[in-house]
Amino acid sequence: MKNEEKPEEKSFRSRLQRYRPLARYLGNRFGVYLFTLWASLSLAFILFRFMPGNPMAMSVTQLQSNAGLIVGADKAAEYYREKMGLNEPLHIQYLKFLKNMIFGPFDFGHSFVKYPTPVNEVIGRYLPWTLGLFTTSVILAWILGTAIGALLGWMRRSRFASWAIVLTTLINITPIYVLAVFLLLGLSYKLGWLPSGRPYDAQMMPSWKWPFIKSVLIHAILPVGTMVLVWSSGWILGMRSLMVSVLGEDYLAYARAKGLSPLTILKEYAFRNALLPQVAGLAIVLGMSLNGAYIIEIIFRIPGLGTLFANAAALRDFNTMMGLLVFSAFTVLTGSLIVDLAMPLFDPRIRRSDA
Amino acid sequence: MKVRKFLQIVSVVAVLVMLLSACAPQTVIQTVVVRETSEPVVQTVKETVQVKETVQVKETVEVEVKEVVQVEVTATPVPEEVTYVFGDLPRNETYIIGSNSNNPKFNCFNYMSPATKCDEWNGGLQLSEENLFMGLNGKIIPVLGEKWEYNADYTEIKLYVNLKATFSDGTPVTIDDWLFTFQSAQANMDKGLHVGLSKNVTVEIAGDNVILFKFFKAADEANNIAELTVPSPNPTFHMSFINSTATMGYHPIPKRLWDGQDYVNYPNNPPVGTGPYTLRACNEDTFTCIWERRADYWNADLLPKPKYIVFTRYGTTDAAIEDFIAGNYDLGGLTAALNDRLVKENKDWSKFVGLDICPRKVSFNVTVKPFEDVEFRHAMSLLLNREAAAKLDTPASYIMLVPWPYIGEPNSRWWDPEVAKANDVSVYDPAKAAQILDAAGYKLDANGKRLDKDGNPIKIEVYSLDSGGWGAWPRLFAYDASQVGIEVDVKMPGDANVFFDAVMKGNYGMSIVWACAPADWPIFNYGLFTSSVQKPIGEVAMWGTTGRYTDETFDDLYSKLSAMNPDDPAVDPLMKDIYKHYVEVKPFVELFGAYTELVSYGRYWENLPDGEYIIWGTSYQKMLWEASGMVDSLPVYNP
Amino acid sequence: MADLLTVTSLGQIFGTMTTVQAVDDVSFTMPKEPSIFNLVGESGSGKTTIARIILGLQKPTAGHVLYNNTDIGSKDKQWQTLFHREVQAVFQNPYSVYNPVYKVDRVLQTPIRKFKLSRSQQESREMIESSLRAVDLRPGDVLGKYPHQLSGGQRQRVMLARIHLIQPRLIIADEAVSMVDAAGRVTFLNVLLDFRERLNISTLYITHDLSTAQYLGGNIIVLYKGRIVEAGLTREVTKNPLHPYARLLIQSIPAPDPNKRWAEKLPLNMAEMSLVQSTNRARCLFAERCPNVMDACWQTRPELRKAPTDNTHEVACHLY
Amino acid sequence: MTQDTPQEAVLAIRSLSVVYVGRRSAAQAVTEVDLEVQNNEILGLVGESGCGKTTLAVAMLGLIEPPGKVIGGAVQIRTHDHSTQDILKVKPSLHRQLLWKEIAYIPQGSMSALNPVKRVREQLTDTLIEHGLKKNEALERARWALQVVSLDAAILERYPHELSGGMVQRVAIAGAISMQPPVLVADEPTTALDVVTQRSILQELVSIREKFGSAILLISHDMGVMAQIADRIAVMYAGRIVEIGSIHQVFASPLHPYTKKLINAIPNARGRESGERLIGLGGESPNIWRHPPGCRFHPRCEFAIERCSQQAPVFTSPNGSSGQRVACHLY
Repeated sequence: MKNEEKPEEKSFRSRLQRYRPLARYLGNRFGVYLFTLWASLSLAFILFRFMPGNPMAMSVTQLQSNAGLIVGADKAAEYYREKMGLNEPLHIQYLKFLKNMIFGPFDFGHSFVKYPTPVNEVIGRYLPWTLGLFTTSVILAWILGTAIGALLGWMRRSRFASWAIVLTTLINITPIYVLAVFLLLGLSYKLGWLPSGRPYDAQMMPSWKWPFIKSVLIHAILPVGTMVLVWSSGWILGMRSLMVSVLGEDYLAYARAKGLSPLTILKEYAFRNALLPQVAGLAIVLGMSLNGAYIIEIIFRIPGLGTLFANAAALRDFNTMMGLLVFSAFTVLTGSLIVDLAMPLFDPRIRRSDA
Repeated sequence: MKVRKFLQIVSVVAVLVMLLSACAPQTVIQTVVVRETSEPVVQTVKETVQVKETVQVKETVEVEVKEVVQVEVTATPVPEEVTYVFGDLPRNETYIIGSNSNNPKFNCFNYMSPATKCDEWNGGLQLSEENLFMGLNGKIIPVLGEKWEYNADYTEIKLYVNLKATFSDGTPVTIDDWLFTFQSAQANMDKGLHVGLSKNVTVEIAGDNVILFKFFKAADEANNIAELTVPSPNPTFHMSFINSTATMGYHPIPKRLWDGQDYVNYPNNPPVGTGPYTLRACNEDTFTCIWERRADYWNADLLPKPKYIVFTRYGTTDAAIEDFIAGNYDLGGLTAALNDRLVKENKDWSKFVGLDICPRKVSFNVTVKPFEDVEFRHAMSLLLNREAAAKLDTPASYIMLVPWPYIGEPNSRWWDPEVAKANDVSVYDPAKAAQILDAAGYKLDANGKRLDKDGNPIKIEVYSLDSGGWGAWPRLFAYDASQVGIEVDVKMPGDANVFFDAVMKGNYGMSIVWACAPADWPIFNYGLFTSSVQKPIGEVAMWGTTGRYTDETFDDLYSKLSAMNPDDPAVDPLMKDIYKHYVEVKPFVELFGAYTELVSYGRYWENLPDGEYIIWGTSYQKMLWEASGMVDSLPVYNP
Repeated sequence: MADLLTVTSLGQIFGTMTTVQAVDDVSFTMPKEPSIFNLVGESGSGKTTIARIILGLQKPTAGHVLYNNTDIGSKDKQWQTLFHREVQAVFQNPYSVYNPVYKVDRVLQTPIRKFKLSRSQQESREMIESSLRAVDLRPGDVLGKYPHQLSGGQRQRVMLARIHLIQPRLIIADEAVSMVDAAGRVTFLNVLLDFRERLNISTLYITHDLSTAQYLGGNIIVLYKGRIVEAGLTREVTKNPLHPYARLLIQSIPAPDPNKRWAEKLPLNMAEMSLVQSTNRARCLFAERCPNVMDACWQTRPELRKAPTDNTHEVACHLY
Repeated sequence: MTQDTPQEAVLAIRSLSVVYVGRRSAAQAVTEVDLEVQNNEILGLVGESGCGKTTLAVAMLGLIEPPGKVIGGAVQIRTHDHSTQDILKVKPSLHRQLLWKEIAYIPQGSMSALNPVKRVREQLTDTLIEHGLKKNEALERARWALQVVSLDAAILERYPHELSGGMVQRVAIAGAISMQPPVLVADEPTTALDVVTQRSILQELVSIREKFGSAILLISHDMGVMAQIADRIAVMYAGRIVEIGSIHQVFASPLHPYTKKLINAIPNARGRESGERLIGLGGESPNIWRHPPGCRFHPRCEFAIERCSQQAPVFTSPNGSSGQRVACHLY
């Protein structure tokens, strides 16, 4: 039989061909990533320029109204507007902004409020708290939520699971600030077991010594606990319903018919398949966690990026706001890019499908 | 709170006592109570009896209680245990000030730059600084300065400073430091928001402790209002120059450290000043600054009582309330209602108020029709229900008769009650307003709408902020205006920036204005209507000049008055004239004056001040002097 | 031209870098007179893509579709409304068409409202009931129920009742009975035949199950990998299949007679497709499965031409 | 190949009843089903969707899950070591061992039968390993099984979505025979496949039976499929077996009115050529929540007599021969 396909199959070209869809998939995702990043950069720039009020006018007004009439206030304001390039035409500002983004890279200039500290340094100061508390909470919540959700899904018919789901739903619909305040007043003020906010004891200065670390850890219990409690409930509910739907799949019935042990079925068939959307969710939420959680920060007096943004917005600190928005867009987009790039590792269907 | 907790313990003990009384010997009871102090034990008795009555073991119990009291009376009182706060600070030597500031520059110690939102009373910077002179109770108290002298034609001032002060790093303040301080301020007046010295002044050293200011005529006289000091003979100068505002006076800065530094961005951390406190720690992460009293403070007589002063930030309102109840602050303030409850329910807390030197007024934008018409402004003034608005703002508000803040009666030298009455100052009379409008030709149409002189329905754009109680007056006004056929468009942007933007650029009809003025020489209020300070519509005008009102009478009287000494009896008729003109032309009308409320905790620190000291721009330093009871013994300077 | 539906040189290519030709030069016409037209092929033969193109759900990469002599891509709003009324689809999964939160009634009431078929509540009620009876359903069994309370066959027939209400000119039935069991199929097919005979509704019947096409009669097209391999009258094609693939299909229908069992085991290469998909389409695509494969099959694409046996019969095979 | 001579059944279902427990009532999905499958026999189980075929298959494997419940009966299998076990009674660990080793299941050949994220190799070997094979033995066995169903061993490294429907079905068959179980249960194994693939899969089942002498319980709604490969056929209606007999007997002389209708409803060219219409079953398929009393088929039966609505019929063998039995009052 004259079959011209046969030799083709063995060739390197054809093997390369096999991964073409993968390459295209990755290429597409990266292209979309870069475009979205540019779009959000531009949006960040435009958005804040069109907000009413400007940082200098704010300063001057505040000082004038507080302290009466001040010599040269408007002149001083003009001086700083000039210095920060706010007097230039918008398109020039935009081009300079893009240049600083690309060649800086990510140079947002000085913070107006914390002049002359560069924005990146300001973000760097607040970032550790966000990373340490929020990102940790997101990850902890995810691990806990996924594990508990998988178990509850697995035991979906037991009475215990039904009650657990009711409880989880209750926690899930409780606004996080309500729970936070409740826990704060209860555990901290009424019982006095835990400190009432602040990232660490007020008289301490940051260091790598044990007393400081211990203080940070003790202070972290309440905020991290609150966040893990609320956030994990979402993951529990999500993972449980994923598990339940996976358990209804034909291959699960087939796996049981094969006489596989429940543990194998749980691990290899149910959990693994239900995990895919959860992994995707985590990466995106991880990116978002870097925005901090303003409400939690306020309640527990934690200097995270959420507070920074709120303050910057209140005081029209354009550069810091832009920096944060771009940082946040960057982390969220990178998070989902990583998921997109990593998904083929988890899901063979993406790896070589043409769709 | 300690007492409450104690009472809880006591009631628990009492119940235990009750239960034990049935079976246990009485000795047990004695051992239980011995460690209590004598005073609260009386309360123990009351508590115990109450509980017991309900359980009907009255007889035996009363015996026990007597026993307890006897034991107590004979016991020696045990001193209260010292608790520590913020690590190792003894609570009874620490004064804790709570704030709800969100200022990101909590630990900012150089407030020269307008870009940095750094201000003096955030983390307690003023504790490390001192002024030349301080205005207190209408008196001028010399601090770092001794006195000032003018030359004959008022073109020179000699400022005498005392050189006893030392900086917090131990070095003495020299005359060179003073010269450097003034020269730096002058050199950076376009960059910094520290009171800038006019460029028309030269500063030099004229003696061991004397700084000489020489004035010369400026080429350009279209100056800022505060630069009124040159070149004519001008005794008012000290009001704006030496003591221009309550806080932003001149603090000496050490040349050693500041020379060659960027004046507005030098961190000054830890701050080096002459004040009684030095910074021990300040942390933006925890929003807490801890100040420690200086052992080497030069003015030992005025050494404040607290060894430590802590500035820290509240948590959420809920948390703050708990902290207040627990006595975790010595000074702070919640909302008026919460303050009241706190004071009512906790006897250690007391409330006091201070005069707000920035009373609320309403500004008319005279570039917008029909506000150019004084009759119309008059009618609008009559529609302002000030009593109701003031009540809704804070309970402690007062209706103003003059444009400057005062307690009791305004200074009679500067105003005339008859004039005020004749011009309906702060009068609310909608009926009269309608009459005036009718008479002035603002007719009602068939639908009951008031028409302007061109025959179009009148619509007024009113701007205010809805924070605090400021949302009350525009709503009241809108109602009253509608009753006379005028439609009011109330705008209270949630974002203060929108408000400022509209008002300062002149895009409004009526707006709230808070005009801060020193009570002791209030001519600044009239300076707002001089032609030299006006800006065209669309440009950002100075706060207070946003209504764009100006006329020759103000120009004329104001230029005369600003060149006079307030003590000069010749001032009086001129002040009455300018007051009369003001209330006649009504560029502003007064809304109400206000007080600020604070609460203080008396368990550790008593005799905290009230009155005018806890006000905008008054330093905590002054307050602490007051708290120490030393104000009366302060030397007074009378120029 | 007096054709109801004209499909000309239809082509559909999916993908950009590696491409899949789902439909390759497919042409056929359905006359104005009520008729049945069968489109038969295994999965991947492009039959569903053709259905989607005809319904306007997808734009073809080549060729065009005329309905009543007008291109279905017409921008005329009025024409489009008419087209959407006159051409109705019945899909494979009857469940997914329904919104599970609404009662079945809604599926029937919507077209009445949309096309303003009745003037009163009473009239629409009567119309619905008579339509249900027309598809062999008792109104009481169906109305007031939710989709999940009906069997697959019932759900599929409710879709037919909907069509009965709308009275379109053409039904596109894409694998409409593949999820209905054998018993339900007959009812469904009979309804289609009734529609043609009594209501003058034509049907484009798309299936992988030749036996149902056989039952419906009319015309047939056998598709293989997007191409027409054989076309003609259903009776002719099923009785005398010419293309080896058509022959294979006919032979593979399980005869409902234990005495007529398949004689020999089907060679594996005829049953399964290779794991490697060839991109070369300039040849007979059935070559690797064909028992009669010749050199020419690997080298040139066989054109669709008239069969030697019968005038109405066309075949694309190098054997003829 | 009909076995008229009595022989010990390799799979015997005795009076099996399964219900679905609802909130207020219970649905009789399978009622008192008796079935025997002999060695080397393909027993077809035919009926409309909803008649309980699949429930019966699942119950046979002992895998009924809530809300389903087995309320009576036994499923006895004769194992490799000639002992007899009741699948419904053994303890879970033994149950899992019996599955696959003694009774294996062939699912419907759609992609969804296999775990999409695991390679074919893992899905075949994990089962074998859990049934006591070593890793390399399991791999060897998987290779062998694929070879039996004429698949290339390269398939081992593929994921399900990379295979055609026919291949997935072959993989499923390979899995089922990998332990050479005496009984195979194939539930609608060709429903989703086109006719050509269906034919090759059905022929594969026949050759498996020939090679290993397995007993195959083939579940389908398609009488054509039954006619092609089944030896005996059991017709199920509304949870009950209504007729059972050799395929030749049943097709030649169907006894139960339902069986007759089923056979007449097979669409093909014959009927149409003569211009006739096939007659559908008429009426609605049974609702398991509300079975009619007596013979469950009587509301749809044109021959129904009064007795049918009162009394459930029992099995009889009206033809005298041992092979064909029917539950109908007409006989």
